[in-house]
Amino acid sequence: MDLALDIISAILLAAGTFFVFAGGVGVMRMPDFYTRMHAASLTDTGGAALIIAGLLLQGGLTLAPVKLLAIFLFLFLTSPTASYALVNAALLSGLKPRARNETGAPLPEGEALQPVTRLGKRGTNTPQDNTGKAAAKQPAAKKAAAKKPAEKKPAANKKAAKKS
Amino acid sequence: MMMEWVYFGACVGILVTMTLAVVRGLIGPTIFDRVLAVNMFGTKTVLFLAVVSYLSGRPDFLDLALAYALINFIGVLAVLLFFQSREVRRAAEAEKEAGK
Amino acid sequence: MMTIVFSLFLLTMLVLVAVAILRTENLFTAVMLSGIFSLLMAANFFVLDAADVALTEAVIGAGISTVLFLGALALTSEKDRSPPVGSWVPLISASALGAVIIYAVMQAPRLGDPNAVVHNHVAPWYLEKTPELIDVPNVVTAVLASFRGYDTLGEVFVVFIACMGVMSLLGRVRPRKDSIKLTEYEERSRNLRHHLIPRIVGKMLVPFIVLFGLYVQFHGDFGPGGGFQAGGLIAAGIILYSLLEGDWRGRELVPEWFTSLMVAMGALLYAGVGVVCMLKGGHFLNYSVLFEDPIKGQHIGILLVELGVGLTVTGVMITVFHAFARRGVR
Amino acid sequence: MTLHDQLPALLVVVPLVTAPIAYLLRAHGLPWAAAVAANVTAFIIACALAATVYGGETIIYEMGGWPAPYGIVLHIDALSALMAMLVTGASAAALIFGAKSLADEVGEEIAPSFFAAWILCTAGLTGMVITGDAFNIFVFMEISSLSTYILVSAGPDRRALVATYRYIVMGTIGATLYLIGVGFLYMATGSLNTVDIAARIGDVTEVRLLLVAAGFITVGLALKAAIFPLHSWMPNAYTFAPNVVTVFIAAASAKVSLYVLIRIDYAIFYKNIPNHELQLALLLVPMGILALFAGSMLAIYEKNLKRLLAYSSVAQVGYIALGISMASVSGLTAAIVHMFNHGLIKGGMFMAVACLALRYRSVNIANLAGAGRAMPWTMAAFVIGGLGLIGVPLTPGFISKWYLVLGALEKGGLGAVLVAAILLSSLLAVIYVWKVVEVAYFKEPRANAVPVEREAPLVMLIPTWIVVLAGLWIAIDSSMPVTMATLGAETLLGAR
Amino acid sequence: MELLGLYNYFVFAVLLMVGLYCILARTNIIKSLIGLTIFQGAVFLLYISMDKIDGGTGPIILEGAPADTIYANPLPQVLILTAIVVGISTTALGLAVAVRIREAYGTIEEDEIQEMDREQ
Repeated sequence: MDLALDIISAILLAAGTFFVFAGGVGVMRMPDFYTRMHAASLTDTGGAALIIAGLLLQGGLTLAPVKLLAIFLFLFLTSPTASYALVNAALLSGLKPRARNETGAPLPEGEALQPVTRLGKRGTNTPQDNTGKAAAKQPAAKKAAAKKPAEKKPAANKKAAKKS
Repeated sequence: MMMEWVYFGACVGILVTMTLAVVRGLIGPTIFDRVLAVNMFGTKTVLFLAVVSYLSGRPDFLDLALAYALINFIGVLAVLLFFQSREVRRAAEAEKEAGK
Repeated sequence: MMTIVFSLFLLTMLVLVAVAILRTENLFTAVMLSGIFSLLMAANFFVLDAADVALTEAVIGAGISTVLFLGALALTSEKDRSPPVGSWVPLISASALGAVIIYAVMQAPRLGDPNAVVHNHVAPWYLEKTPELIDVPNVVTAVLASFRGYDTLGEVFVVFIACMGVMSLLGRVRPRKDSIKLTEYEERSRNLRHHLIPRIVGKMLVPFIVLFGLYVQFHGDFGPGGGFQAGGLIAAGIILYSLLEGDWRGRELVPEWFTSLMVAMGALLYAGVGVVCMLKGGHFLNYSVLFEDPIKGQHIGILLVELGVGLTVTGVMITVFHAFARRGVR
Repeated sequence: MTLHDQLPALLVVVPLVTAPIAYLLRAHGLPWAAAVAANVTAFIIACALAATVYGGETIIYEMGGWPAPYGIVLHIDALSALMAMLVTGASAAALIFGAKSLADEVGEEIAPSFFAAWILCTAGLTGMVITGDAFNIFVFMEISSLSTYILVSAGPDRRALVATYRYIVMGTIGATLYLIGVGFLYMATGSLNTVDIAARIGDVTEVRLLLVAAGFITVGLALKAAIFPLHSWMPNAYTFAPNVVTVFIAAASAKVSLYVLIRIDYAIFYKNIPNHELQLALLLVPMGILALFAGSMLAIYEKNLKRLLAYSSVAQVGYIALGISMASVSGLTAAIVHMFNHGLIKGGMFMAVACLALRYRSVNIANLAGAGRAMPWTMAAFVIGGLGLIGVPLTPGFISKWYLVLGALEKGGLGAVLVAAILLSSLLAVIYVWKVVEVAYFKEPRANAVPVEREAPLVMLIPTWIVVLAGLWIAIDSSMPVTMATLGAETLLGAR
Repeated sequence: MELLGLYNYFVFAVLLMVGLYCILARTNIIKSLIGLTIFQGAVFLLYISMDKIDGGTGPIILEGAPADTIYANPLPQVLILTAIVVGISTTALGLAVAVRIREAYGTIEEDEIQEMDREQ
């Protein structure tokens, strides 16, 4: 029984580590901030869940599984929220997703000045797709993100006008 | 004994990922990439600590991992607020320019 | 063996990050990297069996310190305009320092050497006598609060002074932003209320963070934790609330007079326990005289003293954060 | 335990407990009153302790009731009692003196934290003086330095902020270097108690660790004490701090770091590192001589009176460093007595400066023309202090220089050079003191200057003259500091 | 292997150098303060490296732990616990001063401040 548990938890841990590592590679290799965020945020949650599940099976002292569950809950809640907050901040500050149009030429407003990588060359992504990926987990994120820059500038301008 | 090696392997895997995150933090290129790196690094540290506390046979040290998870979140929100206030400052500066 | 592998990874990253901090010209980047630096440091402490220190470094170094740096950055500037090449003095003094240290540490005992002098004098006494004299499982807490309680008392006063200093520096000119009606955009820039998801998730977490802080406070005798860590965590909870709802709402939740009172009362509680010990005929901070049974006296003494530490640290961290946040948009 | 047994702890505990209370007092004048009460009490306790140890015994007080290498002990002998008297006395005198001036300079809003910081500064300095634990010194050093930062930053000029910032950076580097030194000591001996370290250090084979530990501790403390090339933070901090704060920190703060330097170097390293005298001399003699000349020259060319006195402090610290480097009873006695006397002299002079600043609203020497006639008592106090800096007989400065010359003469050939340096720098002191006297007594005030007719208020004059007279009394009957310093020097060098 | 056992101390030396250089060479106040935290962090590393014993574990004595368990040295941990708090206190104070300097001078570059003071 113990051995079986051990094997299951070993598999879970290995899978989790793989996910985590894949996320790390993604963060290194992806062409721009939004795609990197996509790699990081998905594997952050998934890998963490697997690793913690692996540890849970090992039991340990009485309080340990409770704490593990708490950690899992925390990560599960905070990690996507943090990703959302970050993407939102990036969009607010005017960082445009790097993207290509239908013909494969880069869009003029692409800001991430990375050497073109294989992923980037596929060239089918439209800007909308790109943001959509990052914010896919939270529909509201997309809405908020799309709305913010539009309403921010007028507000700032209005203020400027009033003061001067 | 087998489990220890599994833990050890997991630790090394997480450590390598942490290194990747650090490298991303170092090369940027945008500041958001750096924040992303910090956030990711924090999450990986949580996992690392959790696994190490099992590896060393002291699961009572899981408190630490919990605390890290919390702190990490607060850090990201602080960054978000910082970006907002920066926008305001920029607007104010633009206004000053316009005033001249 | 494993420790060495982990240390190799962590320490090498530490050096990389430190050099990157030195080289970057963007202060925001430097602050982010110093957050990573603290996390790395903390992970390294954990690998070296110093769980209490790792917790403190994570909460205070990586958490509160980063928040304070960001608060200060928002009030100053983001660009480091240092001239790229300065005088030779820093380079020479830094290299001399490094050379001297490397010269010395060649004679240091290797990491984890059980025959090192530090492990064979004083320290074994603590490990051996703590169960007998104080009877708390966490030896670090025993040494911190009782054997070297006088140091910790000094420490509480150090944070107390820092709080007073920040208040006297940043509280002097009261920005009248609170009374004037803020423009919509200005007001928005000081909270995260319009970010629905972080706001809801964050507010949900606040009570749990405070609860966890209390757990760390009162569980410090048995596991890693104690007043410093708990103070940092509870303050982090309040700071989270202030970030989400705006700092003025944070100040409504814990008003300034209240935090000031906490700070002063925590310090007084610690010193007061010592004075009571004196009145009962013992030495200053000798908790054994508090009760008939010296061990019970030690327990109560440590509990009260840690409470004092927790109160002061919580109050100080909240006050300092609010002092920066209140300085507001200029 | 009787009250008398508890005195060592009370010396620190009374100020510590008063500080939070003072911080909570919001009413006008109350924080100041609390600070005065705490400091006067501490001064009385210090005097009582000094009376107890005057015969040469040592008081050991175990904090928390834990015995020496495991717990922290307070360690009080003649030397530490003398220093405790200096610190608490200077603090109490400056506070009483500053009743009016502080109300003027320090805003109502920050008064509670200002006075609480002042109390804690005293507590930190006395804590450093009486503790017998190397790490505990660090903790109390931080208490005293952090509170000094607050005191300095309360200065009216915006330059006070920059001075505070430099002070923070340099002070923290100094404290951290000290901490590294203690770390190496701990690594080599496994203990933190100074007596225990001294007992165990003989068995240590890793000489490099000890050497480097000694180096770090010395440099760290030299930075805190502003010995010459490491003094850069000090002149501006003295100049832009509120006048009364300058009185206090000039009289007490740097001296305590020097005291710790003496204590650790002699109690721990001197007996156990071969040729430590030579190393100390190699480090401190050049630093001391450079300090004498550089400090005096900078003072001669300085136009701001407060900064002039600050540079003069750099020079005077040079004398103390020379005394320390001699590693003989007369040299150490000279160093200790000079710490005490210089505290008195500089305290008195800065008090006079504060009086001048109150009336003239400026500390530029050029603006003080005619002060000799307008404020005769203040200027007389200043001149007596100036004579003390020069080392004229019948002033306290003479006593310490006398011992210093005696110590130097014991050294033979090198000693003659030292004597020449001491005499030459005294001549330089004549120049910079004369510069002030000339303007104050012999120059007509500028036509467009606002004429100052009134002498400083009595609340300020009386404490100033008490300090000046105490200095003169010490000059005539120097038995108290000299006995205690000799006792201290003999204990430190004793068990060689 | 011998040198590997001293790796912690070498890193300590390097961090001290980086920290000191950052403090002294950079004229930006906040950058210097970050350097100060690195400088202090290095010292924490020195102390904590001393507390490790091979095969040891954190110094929390649990009931039921085998009698021959080796515990790490608690003393350096206590010292550093206090030192960390000193560090954050200094940093907070330094940052507050930096904010005030920025308000008074409009810059946080030391060389520019020096120039302004000279003009005065």
